[in-house]
Amino acid sequence: MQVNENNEFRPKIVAFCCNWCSYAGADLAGNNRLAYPADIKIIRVPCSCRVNPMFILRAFQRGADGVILCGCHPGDCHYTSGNYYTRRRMAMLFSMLNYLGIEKERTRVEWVSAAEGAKFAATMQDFAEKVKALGPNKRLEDLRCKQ
Amino acid sequence: MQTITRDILLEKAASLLASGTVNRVLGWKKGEFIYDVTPAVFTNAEDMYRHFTFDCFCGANFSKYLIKETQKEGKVLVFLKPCDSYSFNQLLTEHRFDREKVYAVGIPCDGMMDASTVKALAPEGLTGAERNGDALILHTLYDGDVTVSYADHLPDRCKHCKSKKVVAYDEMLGENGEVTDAGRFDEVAALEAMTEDERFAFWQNELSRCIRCNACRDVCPACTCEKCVFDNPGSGVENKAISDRFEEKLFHVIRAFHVAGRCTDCGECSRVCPQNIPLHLLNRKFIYDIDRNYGDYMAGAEEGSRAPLVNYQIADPEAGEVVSGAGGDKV
Amino acid sequence: MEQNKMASLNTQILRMSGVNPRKCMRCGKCSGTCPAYDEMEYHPHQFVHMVETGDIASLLQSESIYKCLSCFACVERCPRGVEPAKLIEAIRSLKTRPVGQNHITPDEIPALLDEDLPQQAIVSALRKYMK
Amino acid sequence: MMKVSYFPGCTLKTKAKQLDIYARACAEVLGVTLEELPDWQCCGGVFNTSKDEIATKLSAVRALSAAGKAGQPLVSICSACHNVLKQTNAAMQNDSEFASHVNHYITQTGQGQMAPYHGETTVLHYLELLRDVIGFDKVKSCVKYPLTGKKIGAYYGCLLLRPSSVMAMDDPENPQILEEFIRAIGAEPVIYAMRNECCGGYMTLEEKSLAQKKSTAVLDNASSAGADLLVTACPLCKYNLDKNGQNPLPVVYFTELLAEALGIKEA
Amino acid sequence: MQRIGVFVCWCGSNIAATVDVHAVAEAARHEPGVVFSTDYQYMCSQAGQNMIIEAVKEHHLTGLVICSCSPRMHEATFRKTAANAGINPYMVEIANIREQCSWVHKDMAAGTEKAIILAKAAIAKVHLNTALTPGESKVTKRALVIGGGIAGIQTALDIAEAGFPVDIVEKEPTIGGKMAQLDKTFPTLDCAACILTPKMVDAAQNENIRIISYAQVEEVGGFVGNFHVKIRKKARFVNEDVCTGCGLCTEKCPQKKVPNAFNLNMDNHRAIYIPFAQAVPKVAVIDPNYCTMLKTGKCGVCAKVCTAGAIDYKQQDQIIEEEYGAIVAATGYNPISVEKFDEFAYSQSKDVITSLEFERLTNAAGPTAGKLLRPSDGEHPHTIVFVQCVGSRCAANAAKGKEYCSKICCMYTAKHAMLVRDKYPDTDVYVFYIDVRTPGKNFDEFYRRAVEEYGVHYIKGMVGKITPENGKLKVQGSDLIADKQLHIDADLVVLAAAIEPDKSARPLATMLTASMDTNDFFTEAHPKLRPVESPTAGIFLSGTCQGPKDIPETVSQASAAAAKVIGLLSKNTLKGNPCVAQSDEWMCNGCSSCANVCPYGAITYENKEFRMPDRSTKVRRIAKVNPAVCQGCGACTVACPSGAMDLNGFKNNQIMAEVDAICK
Repeated sequence: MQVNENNEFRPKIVAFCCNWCSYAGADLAGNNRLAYPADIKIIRVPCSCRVNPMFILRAFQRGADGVILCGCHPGDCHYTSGNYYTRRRMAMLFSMLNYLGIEKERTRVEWVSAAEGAKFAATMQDFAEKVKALGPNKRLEDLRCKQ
Repeated sequence: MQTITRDILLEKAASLLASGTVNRVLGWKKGEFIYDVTPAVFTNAEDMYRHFTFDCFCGANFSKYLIKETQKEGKVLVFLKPCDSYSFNQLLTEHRFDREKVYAVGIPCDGMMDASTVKALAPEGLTGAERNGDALILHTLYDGDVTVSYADHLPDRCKHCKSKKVVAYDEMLGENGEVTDAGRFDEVAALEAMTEDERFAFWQNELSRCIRCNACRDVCPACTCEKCVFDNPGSGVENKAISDRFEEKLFHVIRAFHVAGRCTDCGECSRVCPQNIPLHLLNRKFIYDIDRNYGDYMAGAEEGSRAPLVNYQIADPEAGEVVSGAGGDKV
Repeated sequence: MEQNKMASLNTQILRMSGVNPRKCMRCGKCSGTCPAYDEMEYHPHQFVHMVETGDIASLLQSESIYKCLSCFACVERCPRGVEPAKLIEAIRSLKTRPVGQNHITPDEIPALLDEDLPQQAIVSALRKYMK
Repeated sequence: MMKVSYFPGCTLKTKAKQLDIYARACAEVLGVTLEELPDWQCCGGVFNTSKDEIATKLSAVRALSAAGKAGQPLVSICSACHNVLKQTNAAMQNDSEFASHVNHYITQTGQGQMAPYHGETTVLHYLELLRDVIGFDKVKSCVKYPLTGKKIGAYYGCLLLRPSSVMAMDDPENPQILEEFIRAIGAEPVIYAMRNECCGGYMTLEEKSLAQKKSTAVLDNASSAGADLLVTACPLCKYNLDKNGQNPLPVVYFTELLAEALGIKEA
Repeated sequence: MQRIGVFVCWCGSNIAATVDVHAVAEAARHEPGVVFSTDYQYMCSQAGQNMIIEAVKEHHLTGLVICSCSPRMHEATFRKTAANAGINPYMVEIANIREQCSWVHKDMAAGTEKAIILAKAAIAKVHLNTALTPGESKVTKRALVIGGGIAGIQTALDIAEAGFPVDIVEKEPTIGGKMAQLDKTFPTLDCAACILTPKMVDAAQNENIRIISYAQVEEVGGFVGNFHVKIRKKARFVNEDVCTGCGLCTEKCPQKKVPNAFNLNMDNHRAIYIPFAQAVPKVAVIDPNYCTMLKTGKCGVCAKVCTAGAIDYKQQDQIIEEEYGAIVAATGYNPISVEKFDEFAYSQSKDVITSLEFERLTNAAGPTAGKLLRPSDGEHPHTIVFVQCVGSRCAANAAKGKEYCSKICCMYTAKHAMLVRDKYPDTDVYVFYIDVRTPGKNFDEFYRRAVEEYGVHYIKGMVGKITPENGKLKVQGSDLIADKQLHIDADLVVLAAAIEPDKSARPLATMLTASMDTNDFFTEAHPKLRPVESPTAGIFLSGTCQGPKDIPETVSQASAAAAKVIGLLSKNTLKGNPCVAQSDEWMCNGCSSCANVCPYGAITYENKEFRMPDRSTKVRRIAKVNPAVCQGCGACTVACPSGAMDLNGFKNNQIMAEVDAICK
């Protein structure tokens, strides 16, 4: 979480993007100058299935307010099946986090193809707004790491 | 139904030792107190006659011992209660031991008592306890014998027993039971029905008691890694003790995730937890979610089955569309 | 002033119809398929073009907006999903809604009736042409 | 006996009584009771596609909501009624702004407040009832007097099929439902290209010449393809083809033929 | 401790306009391990690269962070730069501050702040980078071409000419593809058969080429340089090696009512047939769905008349297994089914035909021996209407049709119209068009000739409805220039149907793990710079399976794909991607979770003896990754509960470091 000079809450959001579709979709959003909030920071992974739940929990622990994971659409995975595993893993993990009382809107999986620059930007815009509306993540934060 | 007694098991073990089928027996022996029966390895009948025990406190799962014993020479005899047999299969699926080195004897079970139950029933001066049919008789110093219903005081994992069927054995003693499903997701469903805030408060309360003793991990039949991620400096999550508020959640969530689809719901984690955290509710949540979204799956029910999290269907629901029972969300 | 008014009418038409005339690729299939083409001064593809360029005044003046049979053939067959009929409907609604702008009045109807005419015809005429 | 809610519409209660009476009787024979909605109001005849047009669609919403309350699908026969009901239902499902306006009306104003409605009711045309609920095989097995040898052209017109994204009854360019119906009653369908073209009915008041031209074109095309008879579901089409069409080809409601085939009506 | 250099690119004003590049360089300078930090106008330029090389030498850098455009753009460039500077190419990390920062954020302060964070994340990651060296694997010097149309034939011929053996797998009984069905070709009007059939014969006679006709690829395993492919060769019930192609059987067979697919079912052939006179291989084939002998066991006429004794009713499907170094997809196209567009009455009238059917109707070897006759009554048509763009250029969300332009229809329609007017000057020809698209050498000239010299009526507009009535086709359409609705009584209507990839392409793509777009065209590795390669290494694309194209373009692409294949096969070994999974054998417990999720079968297990700290030995089952097979997706790393499995280049601690840097 961060707060700017207007005392406005600006969420910290980590977006994991697979190299082949979603990262390329993010690049396309850039090519087309489709704006989305700067609160989104992208981490490139070869495939969405590279994203270990530990990374997501770590992000929350270190102060992220939302984590979104983007991959190729089901059926279009560069590695044929990676995103199918992602889908199950993240569905289970996010359900568990919600079971522990973490707001559902802080986590999301979205499929964005390399051609969907507009969808990427719109998704990020929407996610950032939803997370912002929730306010700072307190439930998963690691207070020790705060300055 | 034939009741399995210490004598029957002793006789079986002795004959297998005598015939050379096995050269060791994995069984139970008495501990300091009546209720802390622990697993033990016997190499001869004489030791067995002296120390081997079998009563209503033999709930411990042998899995970790089994892995260790099968790395030695010779063959080991193991007694498998229904829930143990699921772990047995799951370990086989994951190539954790050599089946050739085990002689498995299945034994029926209708629930094992655990320490915390009897301690709660007789907080002071407990000198002994025994089962007599449907009754649990507690011998105490001050109140004499206290008799309660056995079935009513079983720990949660036995009340909500998933199966009375031994699914793996070389030989079965007594009559095998059936797969049951005694409302074991009721507690999960009750939690799911709470609001996010209530759930958070519940888990905050439970998990903040965690002292990171690692007992849950060490007893867990699914936690059989050579080296746990939490002990591995390269994993990025290496951590020996609780250092902050979320740490314990991170540990338990990751542990539950690592065993998701592999957990046989044996309930050992909750049994051994010195802080009485209902850890099985995390594992059951995963089992429940998996059943509801990807079809019923019971780890260990079948040797060689593919765990749901290393499997997929093209028509799986999206992460946002899974049935997770989450109710009472903020609107 | 007049220009502003037309611009706001145009916005209103787009909102009412939900049509995006920019999707049109000028193939003319709507006009190729229109059963009322010959009765119209402006034709379906022209409606789309005129709304796109903001020439609403001419459309509002034209009798063409009452000639559309609402048969939806143009909507169905448009390769780009433009839905010209919905534009016409919006323009017609816009035209007939203000007081005194009814295209047909109830007292004109009896003269047009015959005994077999189904109610449906009258009801729909009232709905389509008057407020 | 299965029950469905039934919206007859104004014309079926007046000029097209035949359509109504035979539809009910035939449905009974086929095991479905058409339960007329108690307080239905005229659907308005046309669905105005303007999104801000609310009031004229309320009667349709009330009918849909009433059927939904009864837990039954809503069946209509008149093509125009069906089109209005189906399009209104789709708007209630997909256009949230429209739906919230409408719900504002129906839940707060007017006689008898209602629960909010979001398009939950299934809207079926009588033909869909025959095809998807009863099944044409069942219809066929109930036929007592098959119309063997009759060459019948199906006239769909526009309202039954379009817009296909909403009506979703059949392929809008190559529909089969009426042809299947014709086969089910033992007759031979005649396919002709103009079966899904407009008859010009809406112009019958204002521009008779156009109505004449369009309906004649339909009839000419059908008779050149060898049809002895046309069937339709729309009273306005029937009127227009009968009155304005310059071709003696007879036009009847499909329910009349169904009644004949089932032995309810004398041929 | 690494010695890290940070290089912030302005990309002209592309980055510098919304990101304060000096501030980024300055912020990076204070990060631990950073010993040099600078910014420059164009980091990717020669001067920029030299600056990096100089800095490496001067400051003894061990790791580089380039804050620039997307790594998808210049990661390879900067890795080469690193190599030139003498450090391992995998010691480079890119912070994407252009596509994912300066281009999407308008506010300078926010953009700069984010760029700094991205730079810090890259610095945190590069701290943990290790030098990686790609592994090597052998190359099998044989290519597989899937599809035997003009694309596949040309690719195979070029590869074979370079001296490499190549197999063509064709699903039909003969190679030739769509081009064999065409009559004349635009813009030169030479006959398709005259230019295609010599190539077919060349392919058949080339000793480096093996044609596996009437066959389909069933299974593909392996990886670039080492594919293992199973091919099912369907039983044709004729011994291919013995049949002389004399054709006697095809005349004597009593079953005459088999729709002739080669003529688009406009006439019939026998149950035993040779698709066309110039078929390669020229071998008969029995259609088991119609052959009386195969269905009832009674007949055997073909076997009786065959002097060569080639008929074999007991022939079974045959499985061919072969190793290949490279695979070329050349699966081609088909016209879409136009029945969904029945406003054009295709399913109602025989006289409404597709352009491909028109080709057969005007082909001398076609069902009418080249005479243009109406299918319904065999009469000569006097008025012909061509409708363009049937099913092409439809909205993405339309219920039917394709979003793309099918590219070839404008030209072949001009060709058809011209040929009709040339042969039958008494015929009126109308072409309804939306746009006439003629980019290509001599293409527009060709189209203008159709209009100016041959008097074809080009109408800007679209047909809305076709009504068959009294033997005529009443065409109703718009003429947008004249502002009129036209009504034409036509005798024949020809629909320029959109083209779509062959149905076999999708399952093939799955087998090849090659990606496809939403239209089922194969995706190229780069739309401009690598147009004939699939992103999956070792898979190449030839012809219309990649996108609509005409014959000259198809042939160019076919040769281009061949050149790429030749380049690959001429290597003895291949360097792999070093970013592959690796298992720590001390931590692995052999549970098989990783192997379960590996899409490439790259993980195997072995029992290994370990010396334990207490000097005892222990045999444990552990996972081994084949680096040549692993593609580096990382699925295994998450399936592994112990964290023994990790992915080079994207290690757990590297990603965790990025997470930490971002969330700080």
